[in-house]
Amino acid sequence: AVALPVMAQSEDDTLVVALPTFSEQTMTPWGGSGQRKTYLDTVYEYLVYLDAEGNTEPGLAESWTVENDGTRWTFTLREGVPFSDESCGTVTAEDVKYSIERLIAEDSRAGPASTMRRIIDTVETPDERTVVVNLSAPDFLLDAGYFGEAQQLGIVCKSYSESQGEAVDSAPPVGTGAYVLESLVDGSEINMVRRDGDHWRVDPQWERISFRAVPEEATRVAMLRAGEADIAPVNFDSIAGLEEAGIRIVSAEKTWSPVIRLGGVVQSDPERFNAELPWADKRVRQAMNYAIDKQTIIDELFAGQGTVASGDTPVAAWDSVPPYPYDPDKARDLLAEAGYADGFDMVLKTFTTTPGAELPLMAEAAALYLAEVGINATIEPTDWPSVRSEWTGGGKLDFAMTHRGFPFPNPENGVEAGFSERSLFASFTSDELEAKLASLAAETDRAERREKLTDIGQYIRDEAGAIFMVLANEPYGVGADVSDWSIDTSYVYNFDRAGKAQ
Amino acid sequence: MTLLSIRNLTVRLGRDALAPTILEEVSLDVMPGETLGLVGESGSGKSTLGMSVLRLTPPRLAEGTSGEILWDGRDILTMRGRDLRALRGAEISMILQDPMASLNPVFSIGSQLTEALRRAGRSDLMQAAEAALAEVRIPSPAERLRSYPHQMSGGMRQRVVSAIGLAQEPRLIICDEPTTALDATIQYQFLELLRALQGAHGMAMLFVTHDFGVVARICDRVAVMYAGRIVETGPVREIFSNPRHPYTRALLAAVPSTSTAPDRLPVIEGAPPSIGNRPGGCAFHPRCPMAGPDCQRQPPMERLAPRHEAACWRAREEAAA
Amino acid sequence: MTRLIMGRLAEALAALLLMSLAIFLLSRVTGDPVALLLGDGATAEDRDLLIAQLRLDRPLWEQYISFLGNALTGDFGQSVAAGRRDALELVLDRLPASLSLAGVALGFTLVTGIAMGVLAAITRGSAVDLLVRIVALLGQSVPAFWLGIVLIYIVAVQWGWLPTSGYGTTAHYILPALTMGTFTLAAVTRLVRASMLDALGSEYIKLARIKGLPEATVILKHALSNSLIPVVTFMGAFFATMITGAVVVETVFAWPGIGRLAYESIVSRDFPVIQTVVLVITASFILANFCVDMLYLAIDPRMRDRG
Amino acid sequence: MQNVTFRAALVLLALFVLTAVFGPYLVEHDPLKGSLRARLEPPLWAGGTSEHLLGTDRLGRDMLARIVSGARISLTVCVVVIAIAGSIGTALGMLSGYVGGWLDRVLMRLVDLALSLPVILLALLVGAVSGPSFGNIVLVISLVLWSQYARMARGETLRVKNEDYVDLARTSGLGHVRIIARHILPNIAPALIVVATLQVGVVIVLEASLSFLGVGVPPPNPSWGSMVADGRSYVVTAWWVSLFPGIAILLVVMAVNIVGDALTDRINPALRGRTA
Amino acid sequence: MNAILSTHALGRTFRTRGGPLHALSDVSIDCMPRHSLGVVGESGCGKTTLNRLILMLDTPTEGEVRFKGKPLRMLSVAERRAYRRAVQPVFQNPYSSLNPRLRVRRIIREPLAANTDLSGPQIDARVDEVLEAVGLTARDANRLPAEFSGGQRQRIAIARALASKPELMLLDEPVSSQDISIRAQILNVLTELRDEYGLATLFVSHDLATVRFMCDEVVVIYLGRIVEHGPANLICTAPRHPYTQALLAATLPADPDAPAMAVPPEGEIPSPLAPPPGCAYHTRCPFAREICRSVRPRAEADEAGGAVACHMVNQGGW
Ligand SMILES: Nc1ncnc2c1ncn2[C@@H]1O[C@H](COP(=O)(O)OP(=O)(O)OP(=O)(O)O)[C@@H](O)[C@H]1O
Ligand SMILES: Nc1ncnc2c1ncn2[C@@H]1O[C@H](COP(=O)(O)OP(=O)(O)OP(=O)(O)O)[C@@H](O)[C@H]1O
Ligand SMILES: [Mg+2]
Ligand SMILES: [Mg+2]
Repeated sequence: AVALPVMAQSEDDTLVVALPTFSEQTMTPWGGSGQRKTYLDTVYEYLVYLDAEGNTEPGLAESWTVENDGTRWTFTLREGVPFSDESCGTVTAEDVKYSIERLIAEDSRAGPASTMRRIIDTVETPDERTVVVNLSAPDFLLDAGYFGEAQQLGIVCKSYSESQGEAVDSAPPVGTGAYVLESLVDGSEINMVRRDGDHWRVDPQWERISFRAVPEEATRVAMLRAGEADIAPVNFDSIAGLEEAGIRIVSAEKTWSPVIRLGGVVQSDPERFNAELPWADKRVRQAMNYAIDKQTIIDELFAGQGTVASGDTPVAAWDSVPPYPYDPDKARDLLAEAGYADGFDMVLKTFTTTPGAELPLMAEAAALYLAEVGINATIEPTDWPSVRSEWTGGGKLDFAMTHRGFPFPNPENGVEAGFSERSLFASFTSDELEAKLASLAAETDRAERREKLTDIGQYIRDEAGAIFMVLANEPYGVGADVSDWSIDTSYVYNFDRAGKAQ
Repeated sequence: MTLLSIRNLTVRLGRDALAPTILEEVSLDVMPGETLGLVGESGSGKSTLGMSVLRLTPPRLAEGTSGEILWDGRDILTMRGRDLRALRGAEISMILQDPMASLNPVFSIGSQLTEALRRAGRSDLMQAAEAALAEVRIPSPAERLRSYPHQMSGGMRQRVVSAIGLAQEPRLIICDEPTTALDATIQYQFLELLRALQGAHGMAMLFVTHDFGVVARICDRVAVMYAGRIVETGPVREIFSNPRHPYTRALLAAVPSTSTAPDRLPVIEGAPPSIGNRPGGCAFHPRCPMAGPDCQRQPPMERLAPRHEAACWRAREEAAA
Repeated sequence: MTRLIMGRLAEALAALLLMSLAIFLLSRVTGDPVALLLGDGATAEDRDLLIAQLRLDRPLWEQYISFLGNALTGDFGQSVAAGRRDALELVLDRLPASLSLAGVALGFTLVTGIAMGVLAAITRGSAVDLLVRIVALLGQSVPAFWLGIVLIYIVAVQWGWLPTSGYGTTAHYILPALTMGTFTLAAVTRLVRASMLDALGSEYIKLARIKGLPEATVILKHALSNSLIPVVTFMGAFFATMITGAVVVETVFAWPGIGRLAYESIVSRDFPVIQTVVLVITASFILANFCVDMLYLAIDPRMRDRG
Repeated sequence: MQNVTFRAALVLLALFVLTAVFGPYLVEHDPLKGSLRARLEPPLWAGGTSEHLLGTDRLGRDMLARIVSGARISLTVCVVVIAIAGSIGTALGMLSGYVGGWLDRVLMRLVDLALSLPVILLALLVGAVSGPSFGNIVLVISLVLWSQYARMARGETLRVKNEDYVDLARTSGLGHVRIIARHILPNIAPALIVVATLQVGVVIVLEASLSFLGVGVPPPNPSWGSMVADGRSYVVTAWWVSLFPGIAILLVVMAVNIVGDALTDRINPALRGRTA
Repeated sequence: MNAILSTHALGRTFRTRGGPLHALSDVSIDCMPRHSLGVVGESGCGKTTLNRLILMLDTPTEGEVRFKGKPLRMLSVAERRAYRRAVQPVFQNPYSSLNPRLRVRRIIREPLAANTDLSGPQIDARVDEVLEAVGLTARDANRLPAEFSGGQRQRIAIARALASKPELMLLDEPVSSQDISIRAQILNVLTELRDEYGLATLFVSHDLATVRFMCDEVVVIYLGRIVEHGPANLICTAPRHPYTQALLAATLPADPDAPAMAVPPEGEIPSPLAPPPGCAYHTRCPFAREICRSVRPRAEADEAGGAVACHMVNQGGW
């Protein structure tokens, strides 16, 4: 805990961002999930940035190269980027090495920690400005992926972090970003203030950014309407009303993928394959995909902000895979073929996450459509930890769940997480798919890899590895005081680049 | 010269003219310095009469009250806030039946007593309070001022209540069965105390009771009530030696005594009527051994002797019999 | 007096122990935080590693005993979710916000409830009485979250009089306290009205009137002082309702209190924090009840002479 | 005045019960079926169609049908909770008051503890254990409410126990069970009925709060509480989604309270205000 | 002739917050067949406690109660049933002694069903019989207590006691809550029934006059102890214990010309928690001497068949 907030002090200069949660409310990149990037990104910076099209741009790393079939990366650091704490000086290779090693340490709570731990072999610092990362498996996308702006490898000051010891997670963060922590109220407010002097990367227009934790969406919407918040994530159903009230909606495009995952179909693992389930039959899975009018769901529940999905995570390589059309008759035929002409009963578990408040609603909507073809889905609301531990606990699952598909920094890792037998989170595999994945992992040619990835996407789609629903946007309400602000891709919030209306 | 004069006091359960009556056409005079006993069985309206004089009846009964209650020629029933407050405590005071309930449990005796004394314009409140307690013969009064009601016995509390009642030296004190809750020996002491205090202050007393022994002990005059009406009034000796209303007579006979032990007590058959289904005419006639057809009509109050009145068609016959 | 306090203390300990056991067991069977902390794409090895780190691999009773032992030394463990922060510190950081809100809400409820109760009692049977009771009932029939949101929209958004949410200035207290207090308002009003009616019909009020005291003194001093005794009896329960309502109200108004912390820690299965929060809440109830007892002694002389 | 309100309240309650029992047969729409194309349609007088008199909810389900079938669910929750909490609380309270001594002290401490349970947290935990289900809600709410019956039953038992007819029954050699069944229970029942009446509102509102936190009556079954909770995001844009079930709750709670108060006045004025 | 019921040095001490409370000490009385014994004393002197001990609603801390010579705690199950039939109480408050939820028939049946082997129709017949005996009608059996006045309720209570054909009726202030006119009716009913059924009665009251009317013999209790005991007419005309005298003086006759009694009562009744040593009455007794403050007087029987526990009387002191 730092000092109390300086309330209402020149609100005009403060960009107020109302967030559903501060997640763990810790201040180190490794201290928790990527959801904290909302506020941490104003403090920490990354080696590599992305432009609006998703192309890489130099960040704290001025340049970088990849060698050895994608297993050896060399980063050359920008010179003279100062940390916010004077004692830390400027960013050195040691700081970067420390940041990487800390992020993949065993006690790291960062989302990608385990995957990164598996692929990163050693980190070397031949000189002050050079960092060499040796991988144990090829990764051609490390720059845009795990080391990039959309992920959690924020660069910290080694000496400062070490001096703080265990307390570093809650100590004021020291990074190279344009803002520093000014004050915070536990669980309620995190206030950042602009650093003195010019910043090498951005030119922040707001003197302060105040993050407020506001779990209730209706309250966030009220804050936007009352002008108390400048930016806040909102539900799709609030969009129309907000726009009417003159609030702009800015969306992160196709950043998440609401989906219905089917349990018990990790076919290559006898422990996790439940052959008794109706949907152990591919035709049933396909029927379920045909049965749901996803476009209507998008139009009505997602305010049109999304497209029908053909996969269960947002992967660019799968854009070419055609989604299932809405065809209830075909669904009935397939069900009949599979011996379920009279349908069957199933349990559909659902929960809300932040963001992802629409999942239960989507589940109910899906159930309405499934009922039309005779499938009687009982909705069981629960919470994320419960389903998640049930899902990862292994065993023959016999239910389906709504899920929020995340964009992975490296789509290949994403595919592995969802569809490889090795992953605890796997929802579907088959021996054929395992073989395809193995061939992908062994492939060292960039173009070939992309080809194989697309092929995997097509395979999962044809096998109906899940009930693919939506590739959805993530809408934010933006008040009139903010001139230009955009989210390029998921997890890149750009609050330090928010413009200020005159 | 009467102190208090009640004229045709009728109290109904509410404004409605058809509502049941608790008191009907009650007329009563209290002379300065005298003790008037008001006897009657439970529910006959004694308390309602006492409360009406101080305008302490609950709103529903207050709405249904008519008649006059004259005090110094002014009608108490038409008095408003300030006048009423000036009347209460200072002119007319009252001692209630239940010594356990009539003191506020959360304030000390001293504070409850001084409240009354302050109104009497006393400045030396503590000394005055002490003196007031001493007057009602409470031992070590100074310490007692700090006590709370629950720390005292029933008899002591009743004495505190009388000290409060007397604090402003009223000219009339109404006692509503102040001894019913007390033990025999304590009741005896309290009655003696009241008599002494009355003598010392020269005030009049309206003493409500259902105990003829008490009446005999302390009253100068008696009014007997039955079913909301006064059926007989007279000097205490007259009433005891020569009761004229059959009800009075029956009541007196029904009281057991320590001096004789008859095999059977003379009884009045039946029970007093509950309010709301009182018989028409003389309310006592269904239980009366002497009732005749004329008893269907309400008998007027009739003077039988200079200060003796009764409301009975047979009152004179009876005297002859 | 000392006996009373010792007795209370023993009861408090027993209650805390019981509560800790209940919460411990209940929280352990709800799944563990591991699944939540594991990154996507984690493997079985990653999971085992984490379980060992969090010492969730040891038998339940052993976990409980060590929790108890540590708790005795003031160590309630570290938050699993919030970056190894000291659980007790985390909870205590949030406690003042909750207590002050509950305090303000309680104050609001008591003041309004007592005023309304007295008003209803002295105008018994009238339209005012009916109105007061209906207004009080309204509060009891509206779910707090809904009332909160509606209040935010009307008072903060439409009229712009108060901030929608958040914590900091006096103005921030008004809407949440109103929302929180409205539910118990009916109970207080009802209670005060009833006990006021009892008091007004009592003999000591008659005596007060017989003394010729002004009506205001009769009502505000003699009747009210007695009517407050039952209110004091129920105050502990009111406080409990408030703190319980905190989960909802704090969520709606983005109030950084323990109610929300508790909710969040349950959602993230942050065992040490859940345990600490519940114990702290229970302890504060016990403390509140103790204060109520003391208040009782102060207000009702009859109690002072017992035991 | 009092009488008019009392009668109105009774009529309202009767309507509530009738709706709960027969309502679902009277409305034409299925409360569980909707059409996404017809979602959030306003009520008839606010620009909607006669198809959906009170409009539709966020999945295009008919509000009227949902409110009507919600009556049944809310009533069932109330009845079951009150039956469970009532019988447990009454049994323990009677035992406590009748036996007295240390058992009384222990049980009453337990009641105090139950009163200071952070109910909602417990509900969340229980909800997290096994997911929100009808059973869980009933369990959790009962867990909170039994203590009120226990308190009332104990107090009343103490009162009745001191009545002479109980002593008389003992002098006749009646066993404890018979005394409790014949002399105590019938005489404490009115007070408990009053508590039960007044708790109807508490149960409905509590269930709503649990729905808000995601552990209420599970969808798609409508309870009034969960409908209000669902509608909270539409307070401005589609007010009817939460307002109508809210009004339904309001009317019922108001009615039961008025009836409860009147019952108290009739049965035992000394209990006035000491309940719920 | 043997006593139906007798108490032997009966005592009951309550443990209270304020310390031991001696509600009743060393009380020995005999209830002989067809005989009526009165117990008088002021509030809190232990009258009800005595009643409850006899009714087995409470257990004595000293001494014992005997039924036809046999201590109550030694009674067999059958004897206990017989005892419960033989000894029947009527309590003071007719409102509290009838269960408001039961019809009169059920109320009266209760002791019969529990303690006799009568069949259903026999019981019903008995109910009608006793109702008529107390001046009610068989029709009243199907009504609820709320439909009756206080006096009628007390009659129902008496009918209930009468139903099992008792030998002894325990009457705990059965008329003190009644109005004068009703009081006389009940007293008459009781005396009539007593004579008709040959009942023994133990009549507890705070009013000497009522006791005089009802009883042959009177026991006077002060602070839990018997102070005087003797024939009713003697106690009420020539009391010897100063307390009895004070009590008599305080029992005001309905006669304005009656002379004031010689020994008016003084002082407060001491708390039973801290009873005065020696003779408990010495704090209020105008004749108290040194010995009264330290030595507790023993009751000594006299020629009139009574006994007085007073040093002064027994030593012919005054
Ligand atoms: N506020 C009231 N509402 C209805 N009835 C009332 C009210 N006050 C008194 N009564 C009725 O009026 C009658 C007379 O009552 P009151 O108290 O004056 O009698 P009482 O002679 O004092 O009786 P007691 O000797 O029992 O004190 C009773 O039947 C009583 O029930
Ligand atoms: N259960 C009990 N616990 C403690 N003290 C008791 C208990 N029952 C009676 N007492 C005390 O014992 C004493 C005798 O009480 P008891 O009821 O026998 O008196 P009583 O003569 O019947 O009085 P009353 O005329 O008021 O009915 C009183 O001081 C009373 O307070
Ligand atoms: Mg009276
Ligand atoms: Mg008694």
